[in-house]
Amino acid sequence: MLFGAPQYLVSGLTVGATYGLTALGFTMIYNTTGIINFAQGEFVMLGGMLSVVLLKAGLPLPLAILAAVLCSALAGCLMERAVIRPVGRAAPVNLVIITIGVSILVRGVVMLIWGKDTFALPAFSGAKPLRFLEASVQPQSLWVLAITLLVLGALKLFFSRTIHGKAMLACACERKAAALMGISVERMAMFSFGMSGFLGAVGGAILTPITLTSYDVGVMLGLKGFAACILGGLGNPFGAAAGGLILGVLESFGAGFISSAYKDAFAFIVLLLLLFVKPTGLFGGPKSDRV
Amino acid sequence: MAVSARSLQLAVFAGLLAAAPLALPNDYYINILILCCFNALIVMGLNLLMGYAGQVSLGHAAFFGLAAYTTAFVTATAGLPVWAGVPAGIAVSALVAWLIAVPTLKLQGNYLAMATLGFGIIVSIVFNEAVNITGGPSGFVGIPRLKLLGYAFTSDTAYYYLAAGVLWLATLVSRRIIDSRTGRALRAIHVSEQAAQAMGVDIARHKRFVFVLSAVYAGVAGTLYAHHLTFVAPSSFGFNFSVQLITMVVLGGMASLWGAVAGAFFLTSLPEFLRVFEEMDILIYGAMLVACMMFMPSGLVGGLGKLAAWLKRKLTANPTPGQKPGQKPGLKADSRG
Amino acid sequence: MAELLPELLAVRGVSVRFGGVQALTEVDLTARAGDITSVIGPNGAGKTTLLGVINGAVTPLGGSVRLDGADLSGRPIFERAAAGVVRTFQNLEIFSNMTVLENVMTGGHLHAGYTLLDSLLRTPRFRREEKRLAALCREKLDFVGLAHKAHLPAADLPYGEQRLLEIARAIAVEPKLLLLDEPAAGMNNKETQQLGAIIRRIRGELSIGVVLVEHDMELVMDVSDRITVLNFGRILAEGTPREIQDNPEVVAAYLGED
Amino acid sequence: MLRILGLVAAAVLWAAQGFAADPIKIGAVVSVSGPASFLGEPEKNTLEMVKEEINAKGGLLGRPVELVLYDDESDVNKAVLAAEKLLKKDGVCAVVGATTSGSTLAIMNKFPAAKVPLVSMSAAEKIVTPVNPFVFKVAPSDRHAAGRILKHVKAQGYKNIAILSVSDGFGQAGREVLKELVPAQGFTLVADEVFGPKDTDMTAQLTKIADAKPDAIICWGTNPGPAVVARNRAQLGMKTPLYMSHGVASKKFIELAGESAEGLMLPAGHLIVASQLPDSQPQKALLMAYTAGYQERFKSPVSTFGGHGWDSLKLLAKAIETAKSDKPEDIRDALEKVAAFPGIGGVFTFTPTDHNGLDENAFEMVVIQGGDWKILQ
Repeated sequence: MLFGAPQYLVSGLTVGATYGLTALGFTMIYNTTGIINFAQGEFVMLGGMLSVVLLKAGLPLPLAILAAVLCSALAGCLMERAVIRPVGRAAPVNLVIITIGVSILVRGVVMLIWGKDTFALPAFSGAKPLRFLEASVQPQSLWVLAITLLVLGALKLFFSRTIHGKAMLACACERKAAALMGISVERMAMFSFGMSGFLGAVGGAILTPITLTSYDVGVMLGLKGFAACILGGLGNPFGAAAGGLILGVLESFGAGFISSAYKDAFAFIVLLLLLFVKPTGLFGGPKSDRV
Repeated sequence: MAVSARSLQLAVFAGLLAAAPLALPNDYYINILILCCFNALIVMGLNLLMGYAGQVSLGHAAFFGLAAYTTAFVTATAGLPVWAGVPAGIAVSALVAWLIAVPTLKLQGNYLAMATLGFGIIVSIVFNEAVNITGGPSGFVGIPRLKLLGYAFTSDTAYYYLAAGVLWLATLVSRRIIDSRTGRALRAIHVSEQAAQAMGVDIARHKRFVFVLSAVYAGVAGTLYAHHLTFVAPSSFGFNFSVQLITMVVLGGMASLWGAVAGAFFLTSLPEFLRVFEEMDILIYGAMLVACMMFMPSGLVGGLGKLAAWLKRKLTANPTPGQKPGQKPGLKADSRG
Repeated sequence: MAELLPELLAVRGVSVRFGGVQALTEVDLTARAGDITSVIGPNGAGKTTLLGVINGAVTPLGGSVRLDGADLSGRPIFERAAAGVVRTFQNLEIFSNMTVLENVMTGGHLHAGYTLLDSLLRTPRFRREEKRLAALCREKLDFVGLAHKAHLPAADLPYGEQRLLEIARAIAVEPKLLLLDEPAAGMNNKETQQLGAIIRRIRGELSIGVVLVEHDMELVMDVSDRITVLNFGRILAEGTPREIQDNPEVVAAYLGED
Repeated sequence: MLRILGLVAAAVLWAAQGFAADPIKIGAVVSVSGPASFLGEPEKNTLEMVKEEINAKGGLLGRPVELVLYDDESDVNKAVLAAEKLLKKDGVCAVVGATTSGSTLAIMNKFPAAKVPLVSMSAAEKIVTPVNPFVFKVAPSDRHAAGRILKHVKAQGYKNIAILSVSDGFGQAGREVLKELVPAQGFTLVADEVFGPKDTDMTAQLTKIADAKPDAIICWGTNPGPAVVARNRAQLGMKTPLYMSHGVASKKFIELAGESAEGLMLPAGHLIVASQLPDSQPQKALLMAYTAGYQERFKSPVSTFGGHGWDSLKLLAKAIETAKSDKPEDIRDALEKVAAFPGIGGVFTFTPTDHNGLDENAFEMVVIQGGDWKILQ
């Protein structure tokens, strides 16, 4: 009856790490600016696509990924400076539409330059699967999980030890007070967009060897990333990562034990039921959000 | 005085709708007008929900689809007449909305967005997978054209006038609801649920009412759509369409009936105008979304209103020294969304 | 005090906890019809929480809330409004998307005697009732001195007038009991004096019982019939303004705070 | 030199004058953008290439061909609008399209009313069964592809079959045909799993399939899903033979699936194995020429889908020439009489009861070996 459970778990965690990394990007921006960035999935796409393109252009893989990630971080900063900062404190729903517009734009540019094809990236350390309990694990999955954990750990250090991190948390708590204390809220906003560009792109680059990439992978990832955020409780980075993993595992178990046709529906039904019972997500505080 | 101004607006709108086909260079564009009417209908309902009552829904395409598939099933599969299918479609859409309204509308802000989004996705998965009923991803073929009271709406022009008539009626209904105690209660909920309740407004009931009402609007549009196209496929009712609907609401102008109409007509016909740019059209579409929201935060209607006011000021008085030349009127506008 | 007026509001033994914080402990409060009853106390004493308990926004752990003898415990906010309890808000909760008059007409929500169908068909009843309601609400605006601003967007009013608008909106509900949460906050002296007069007229002309939570001691001492002092969620003292002013514990609590 | 230029100019002018007279307008509804663009783009490229080729040879009936092409953005609504526009605004004499089955099904009922022939480039059988007098299709049916696979499966002596299909129109059509043919031909269907078009991990489905212990797996989908399936199968170390559909018969699939594509089998049109065909094969010369022409011009590999564009426009051209008329109804009648016409997708023979004109011979079973296709004997 439980045949395949270890495999489902491994698959779910791998896919879930994708969602989790996207969700972390959402959280980053949401915490400093209160914006839900619907272009978050595009950062993930940029990470993957740029890595592919740079690799094809002749850069060695690690360098290609590094450059791709930096470019995406830059794209994040640019986005904040160009379209978010000028509108100031607009209504949240307007900002959401702006981010939707940006995501259409980014997708369009990538499509026009590099086409509509799907691309693959070589795995970091071979494709020979490892056996683990009853499951077969791709080495790349281990890379993904390890890097996700590394990123989480680094974020924790960043927020608790560095002045920038603390300043960002201050913006998250009370923007006005942060501004009064001499923190440049605008700089922090730009920084958060850069960071989430960075995080998204890291996710895109390390996942592409498993999942392949194309100009339009961002839509679905953005959607699932947002769901992961909500599942974990908006604003809580740990919740976002956990939400992603849970969502991935739910889908995988849904496909394995219920019906592969309804696996996404299954995951969303669980999410809805959870919200009905706990309206601010698994690890969300009692305080509802600012929107 | 306000009342008469509103009647005048409605009369002008009726006139515009009636005259629109005459201004078209050929028959093809009437189909776009019909689609504009359908979308305007959904967007108007969504605007009552979002713009007036302040409750976001990222799953409204589902109600549109539920009604379309229901009438398709009732008329094509079960073989019942169209006059049975249309109310059945609207009723299913309303019923589903009524069922999910209570648990869903307790949620706030982004959590509400997620719940409605999830609902929309679940429904679209069902459209895709319940192949025996819906025909699956390749669609539902063979839906009869609309025939009411013995009149078959075979020509597109006739169908347009039907759609436009329904849209006008929906506008009237919306107007009358907004200008009543119910409308005031909804607007109150948008700003402060605490205060609305303290005034004796049963917010759960009102939220459910407006949610069901918006589902009815979407349902009407869905049934008309199914009998116009005579074909429905799940891809028309997915997440993308829900997002487009929201975009129409916001771009047109939150809490404005004319905004809903303007947003729907503008965004539905925009791709037609962008075709000249060929592959670049998607870039221009995205850029326009961003630009509109940056420079007209209160939407097309608000933006035009501000522009008109600004022009009037320019024309009636000499430019005041304080006014910088070339300053965009919309830039300073704040949205009260 | 010649004779005791009938009891309008009776709060008995109410306790509230927020997470680990005990916000109210066994609090009693009595307000009599035709009285202005004030609740004072240092910041964080639980005054706003107490108002919340009365109007239903806060669910207490125990205790009861009665209005005119009818138990309100467990009933939702809007039903309590219908039963006659209405409040204003410390942080202004004006409906900023409406005109001044529409704000007040929302207060008259329960008194618009027509159905949804009436409004859809614009029946004579709808027209008659809307007209009546509008006239009534203008009276309320006139009562607080805002009649001339009826058609302005509510958000355009200055701060002090928004406070008055909240009061007009609340009395449009035609309550038996009006809970005012720091109505003078942000008002200058002159405005506060006008407010005092309005509060007295609410009691005098409209025969509405008032529970006033306020920091402005001058106003409180000026208008109140009875005063209850809260400190750390418990009742410290209760009595007439004179009694309270002379109470050494109260003085100590206030001095201790500032 | 100058004189030569002058001559050329005169010739161009003359040609332009002759052409300017009265072009033959052919419409096209193609998914150039959106999820189906991987089909639509080569179709559009090919249509334009064929049009120019025809015009370079003097057009049809001495008149130039004008191609009015609209992008339906892979959206049913847009396809309907585009078809309306072609019929009502542009007044075309025939239409090529649509790219996807969904769009074709949505627009095809407009054509008998307008009495204009439609040549679809999509696969669904519903397009031509029952026969709609004005609707033809050039893409081979899923039934033929599935039949070809099952023939091979039977020859290997396999009994238990698992199917894994993508949850879009293409996958659904294949799944329906397989669910009908698998039991009908005496096999046992032991698993029927589905994956989403954007899914990135199919190990759960494959694990479940492995549990059902099939002799062979048939995967029905278009890129990139099947490539992920192939990779996941290798990852899980599954040895069960995996058949793919003709939906992945492009080099892109081998590129995406990498080493895990080795040994996979699929039914493919003749195009991708043209060089391996015997010279006597009627399509061979044509296929080689198309491949060379397309690759030189668009710098990208040919695909079967582009071939649909070639077939539909060339078939229309042939019908117009035989009918000696560009009246839509004459074109329709002539189309129905086309026989033994070698195209990219196969050799077409239309009849009043067969508006697809292809059979199982449109496909070859191929196996992927050393990163390339090899015809299975």
